[in-house]
Amino acid sequence: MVTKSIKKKGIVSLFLMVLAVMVLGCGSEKSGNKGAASDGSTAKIGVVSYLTGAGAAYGESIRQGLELARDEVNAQGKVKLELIFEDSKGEKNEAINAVNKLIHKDNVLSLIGPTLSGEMFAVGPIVNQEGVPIMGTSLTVEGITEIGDYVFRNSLPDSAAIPQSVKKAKEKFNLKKVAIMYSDNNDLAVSGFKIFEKTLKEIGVEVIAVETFADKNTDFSAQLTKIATLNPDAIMVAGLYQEAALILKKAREIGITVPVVGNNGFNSPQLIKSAGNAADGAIVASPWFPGKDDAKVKSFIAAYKAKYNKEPDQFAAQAYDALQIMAIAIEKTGSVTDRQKLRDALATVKDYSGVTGKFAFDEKRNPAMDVTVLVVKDGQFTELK
Amino acid sequence: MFLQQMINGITLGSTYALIALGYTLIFGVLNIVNMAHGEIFMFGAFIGLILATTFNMSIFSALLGAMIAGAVLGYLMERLALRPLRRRKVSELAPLISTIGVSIFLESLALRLFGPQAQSFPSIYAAQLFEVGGLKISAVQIIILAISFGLMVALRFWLAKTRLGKSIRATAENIETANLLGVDTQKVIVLTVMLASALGGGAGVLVGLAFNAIEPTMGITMGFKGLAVLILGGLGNITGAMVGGLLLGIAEIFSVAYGVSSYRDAVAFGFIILLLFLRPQGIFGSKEQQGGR
Amino acid sequence: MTLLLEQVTKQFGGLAALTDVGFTVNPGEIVGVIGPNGAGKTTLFNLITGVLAPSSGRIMYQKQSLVEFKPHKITELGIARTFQNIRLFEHLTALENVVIGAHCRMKAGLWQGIWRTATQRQEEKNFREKARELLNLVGIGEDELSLAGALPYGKQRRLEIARALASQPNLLLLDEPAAGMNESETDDLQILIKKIQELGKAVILIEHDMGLVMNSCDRLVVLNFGKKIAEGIPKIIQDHPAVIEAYLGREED
Amino acid sequence: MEFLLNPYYMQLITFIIINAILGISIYLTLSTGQLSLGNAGFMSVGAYTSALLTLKAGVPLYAAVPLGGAAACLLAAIIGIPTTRLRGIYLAIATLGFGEVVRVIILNLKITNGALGLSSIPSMGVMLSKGIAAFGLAGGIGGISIRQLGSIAVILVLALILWFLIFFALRLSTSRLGRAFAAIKADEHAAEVSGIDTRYYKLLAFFMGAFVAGIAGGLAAHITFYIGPKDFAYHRAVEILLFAVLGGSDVVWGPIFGAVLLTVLPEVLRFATEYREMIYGAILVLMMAFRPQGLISESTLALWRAKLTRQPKIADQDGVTRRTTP
Repeated sequence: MVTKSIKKKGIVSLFLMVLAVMVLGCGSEKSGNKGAASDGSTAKIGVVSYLTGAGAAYGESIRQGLELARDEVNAQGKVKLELIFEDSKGEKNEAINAVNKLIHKDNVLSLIGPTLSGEMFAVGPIVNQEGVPIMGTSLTVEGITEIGDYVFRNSLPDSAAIPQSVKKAKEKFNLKKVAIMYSDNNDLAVSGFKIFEKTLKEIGVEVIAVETFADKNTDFSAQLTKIATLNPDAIMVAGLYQEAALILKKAREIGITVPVVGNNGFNSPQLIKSAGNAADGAIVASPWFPGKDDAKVKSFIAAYKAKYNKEPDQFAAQAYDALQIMAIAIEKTGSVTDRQKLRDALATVKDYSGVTGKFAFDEKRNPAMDVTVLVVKDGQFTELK
Repeated sequence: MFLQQMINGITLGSTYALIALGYTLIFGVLNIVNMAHGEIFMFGAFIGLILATTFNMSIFSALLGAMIAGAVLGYLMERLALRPLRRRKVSELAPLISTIGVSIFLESLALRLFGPQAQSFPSIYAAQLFEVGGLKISAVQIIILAISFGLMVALRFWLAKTRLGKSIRATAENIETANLLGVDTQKVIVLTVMLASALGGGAGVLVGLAFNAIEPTMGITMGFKGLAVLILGGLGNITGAMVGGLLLGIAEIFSVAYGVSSYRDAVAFGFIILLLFLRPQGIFGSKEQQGGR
Repeated sequence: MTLLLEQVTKQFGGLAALTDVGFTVNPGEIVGVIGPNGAGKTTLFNLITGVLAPSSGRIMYQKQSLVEFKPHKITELGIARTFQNIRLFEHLTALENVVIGAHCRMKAGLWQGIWRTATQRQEEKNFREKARELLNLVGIGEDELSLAGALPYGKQRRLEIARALASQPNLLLLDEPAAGMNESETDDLQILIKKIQELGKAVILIEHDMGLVMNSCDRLVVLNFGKKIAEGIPKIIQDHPAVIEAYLGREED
Repeated sequence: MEFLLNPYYMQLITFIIINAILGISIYLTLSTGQLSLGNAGFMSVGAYTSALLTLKAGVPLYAAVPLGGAAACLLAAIIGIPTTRLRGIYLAIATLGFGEVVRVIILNLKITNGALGLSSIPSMGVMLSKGIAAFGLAGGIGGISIRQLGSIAVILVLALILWFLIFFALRLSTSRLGRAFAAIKADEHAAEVSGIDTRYYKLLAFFMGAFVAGIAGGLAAHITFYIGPKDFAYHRAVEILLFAVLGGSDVVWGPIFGAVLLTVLPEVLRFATEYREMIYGAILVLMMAFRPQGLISESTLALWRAKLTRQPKIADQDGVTRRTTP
């Protein structure tokens, strides 16, 4: 009898759960994976981004880059875009919920995001299964596009950027022995570290010390004091700009003057802003170069500054380009609902010239683009020649 | 290198101690671990930053401003999140949860107000470097060390000698008895929380100066360390907070200098787990606190 | 012999709470332990029940040393107690409190509890029945479904005794059971203690109510400043000079 | 009905169930009054063990998940024997610290792939839909695609596990062991003197909590394709605790309700993205101020029971019913 009542309670509780979800689902459109809703000529694009929480700085840049691009595309009038933003808080479960909502409730045509690689590894397989094109704008680690045919990225993978900067630095500064520092709780930094290590081995530079730190650390005195006693020719740092800036500051403070080669995380005006003079000598390879003598770049920077009253960073620039690329592909298909066609059109995007330079997808849906090795000089990113 | 690393350790440790002081003061009187202390610390840092940059105040006025802001936040927290709980008999869990709520609230409020970007004090305040025999010590390091030790001594003196200090100690001993002895415990509690929060706000400015990064999530990172120190030094023990803080700072630095840096963040809690097995009352805790109640 | 204490000493830090205390309790006997506040009576209970370990001396229960046993094991061996400040499980019902008291006499394990095997059901039924009997014995049978915390004070005292009896002890330690009771309640308590004795159980009674002590106890042990100053039948103790001094040496209570 | 087949809701339901299982795990440890913040750590051990067993050793999913639970249990033995001596805040901080240590170890081990985490974890949905396809239903039935059938199967499997755990918890709470747990929670010392081996039962509750958390971790790993150390950090530990706090920890329905609410709430509050966290924090403070025992307690249940059955509050025929004053 009791067993029965328990059973009943179990069923009742399950029912309640379902009910709760039903209440939520009020007003949801017809479901289906048959394709996006065809409500006229506007292409709905879902954006999953890290909008609140510790990494909201990145999500904010991405959002602003995307909004700027949307406004420009809509002003041109060839295609109409609608962006639907969802916050992932940098958590994978939230990201999964967000893409599911965007695909199945908002019926978006395609997706942009998410911000972190870990999130993409979680949502990529789901989105790919649903046949929705998704483009990462900030993902640099290995293995992203291997998730599936619908997964794209326009951010340059570390494996393409880091070797260039390391090689250039070796050639320029005659590096023999270097120290590496990386954030060991950040996937991007760990991936960057591995590429640093591999590249250095390939070109015959000795690694005399490997030190780690963690995201949000503020004290790097121990690692740098240790490194200083070893007198390396350069320090390689894989991390995000916030920690990178503090490392540069501390390094210069305790008298380390050697060049510091960074991963993608270095590629931000915030690095210079926070580190000040200490940023001089920081080296990074990037397709995005704000000092580039290019009309597109200049007008992008001007428009961005006018709208948001700050300098754009690579996240904004890459997000901007991502939506432009998406718009081109949508225009090519002539449909705002056909995901399959959009995927195929995206895969064939070539010769797009954006603010991050000339752009095309390679056969693995990674970007094929030129890289400039930059060095900070007198508080400015300049080309390292 | 050893001496330089020792200095690094002491600098780091004194910031931990500074944060732990606030935790321990509140715990001593209220038996509450204030999970929002880190966020009050973070708010203090931002307020100090704004006063110093936007309003061009001197760093000392900014410090004072941050402490006042901390005290105000402390008052609000006590009024809204702690007092309603004290009126009824609740489990010791409740204030913990309530302050976690406050911490989440303050962190997201800070994200809205100040933005997610890390900011830093203008470089005029930044480290002026002293070199003694190859060892480098920055002015900020010395200031932090001096202030945290000064605060510790002042606090101890104040608690021991002044009327209010004595009431705080009486309340910490036993709220009911203190009440019977005519101590206005309500007032004492409010003052303690405000004092601890003012200390937290001030610590925010100092740590912001020392490490150059002020951002909304700094509270949780530093708060964790403060929490570790709280346990390490013995709950509610001021000397314990100081020594525990220094010990943790030095241990962390040395784990990097002579060990594996990637295990640095495990040091604090590894230490604690070990300590709890050997001496559950903390290094300086009294026997009665053993294992909790 | 049910219980034997020999030269039991307990020190806290440098202070001796008990010094060289020794006495015995025979089967079915009611022994009163009296003495001024702070004489070490509750410490004595804590030592017997294993809550504290003696600094030196022997505590034997049925020829077995209790020193290395934990409290729950000592309860299982057959010693149960009540507390000076009532410690019931306030959010549980009176009946549940008593069934919990029988914990160490019940056998059902995790899986039997989950699958409600026949033996488990039978056991539950038996022990609930026994618990009801005990509630009736202490006179609060009608309150079995009330929350322990909601019962009036006197009933809480009785419930605590019922809970202790549920562990089927040979020796029951009662720590000031009459504290806070009015006269008629104390009289009822006296009858209850006699009933417990009739069940063949020995009792050690710590009590300040001299009427209750004199009427119930077969023998008295008097403690003062942690030392045994007298032992004997109530009549003799009443006139014992050391006892009178110990009691007159402090303010009237 | 159609919208229920919407993968968004189906996914949400799977998250709800997994969180409900986590709610039960914290309920089990809390039922002896132990506040453990280590359940996120145990969850991570379960998740990594199960994921690695399937990825590297080819162990089938249905065996890997319980093994994940067992691994969590093993670790609970190592950590639990000393920590269960601790009480209150000390235990909370020690277990919180344990979670941090586990996270750092996962970051440093090669096999766990550090911060990069484990991806392409075999999916339960895929496994189940393969199973269904083997029954000749590869084309789906009645307009329901094979993938949706797979998701439905996942939900059913999870619901079955949840149902069993609820059954377990309910039966436990009216058994001899459950009473011992309740006694320890109410007054540990009195419980010990009443003949209850408090350390043993606290350890047992700690184990059970760890096992269930490990199972939840394993299930979560096979539902989300990817796990990383970040998934099991401090915020997760707090979130699990909140299930019990919000829902209440007197009865097993409390943490389950808390889990459902806290999984659904962020989705409902999506429109208020930027204020979501603030609302979250405020809710916690308000809860503690106005209803510290959680939304669901014995008395709420009794009230509902009475309303639903229109019967006076009486004891179960063969189970002692507990009631609490409001």
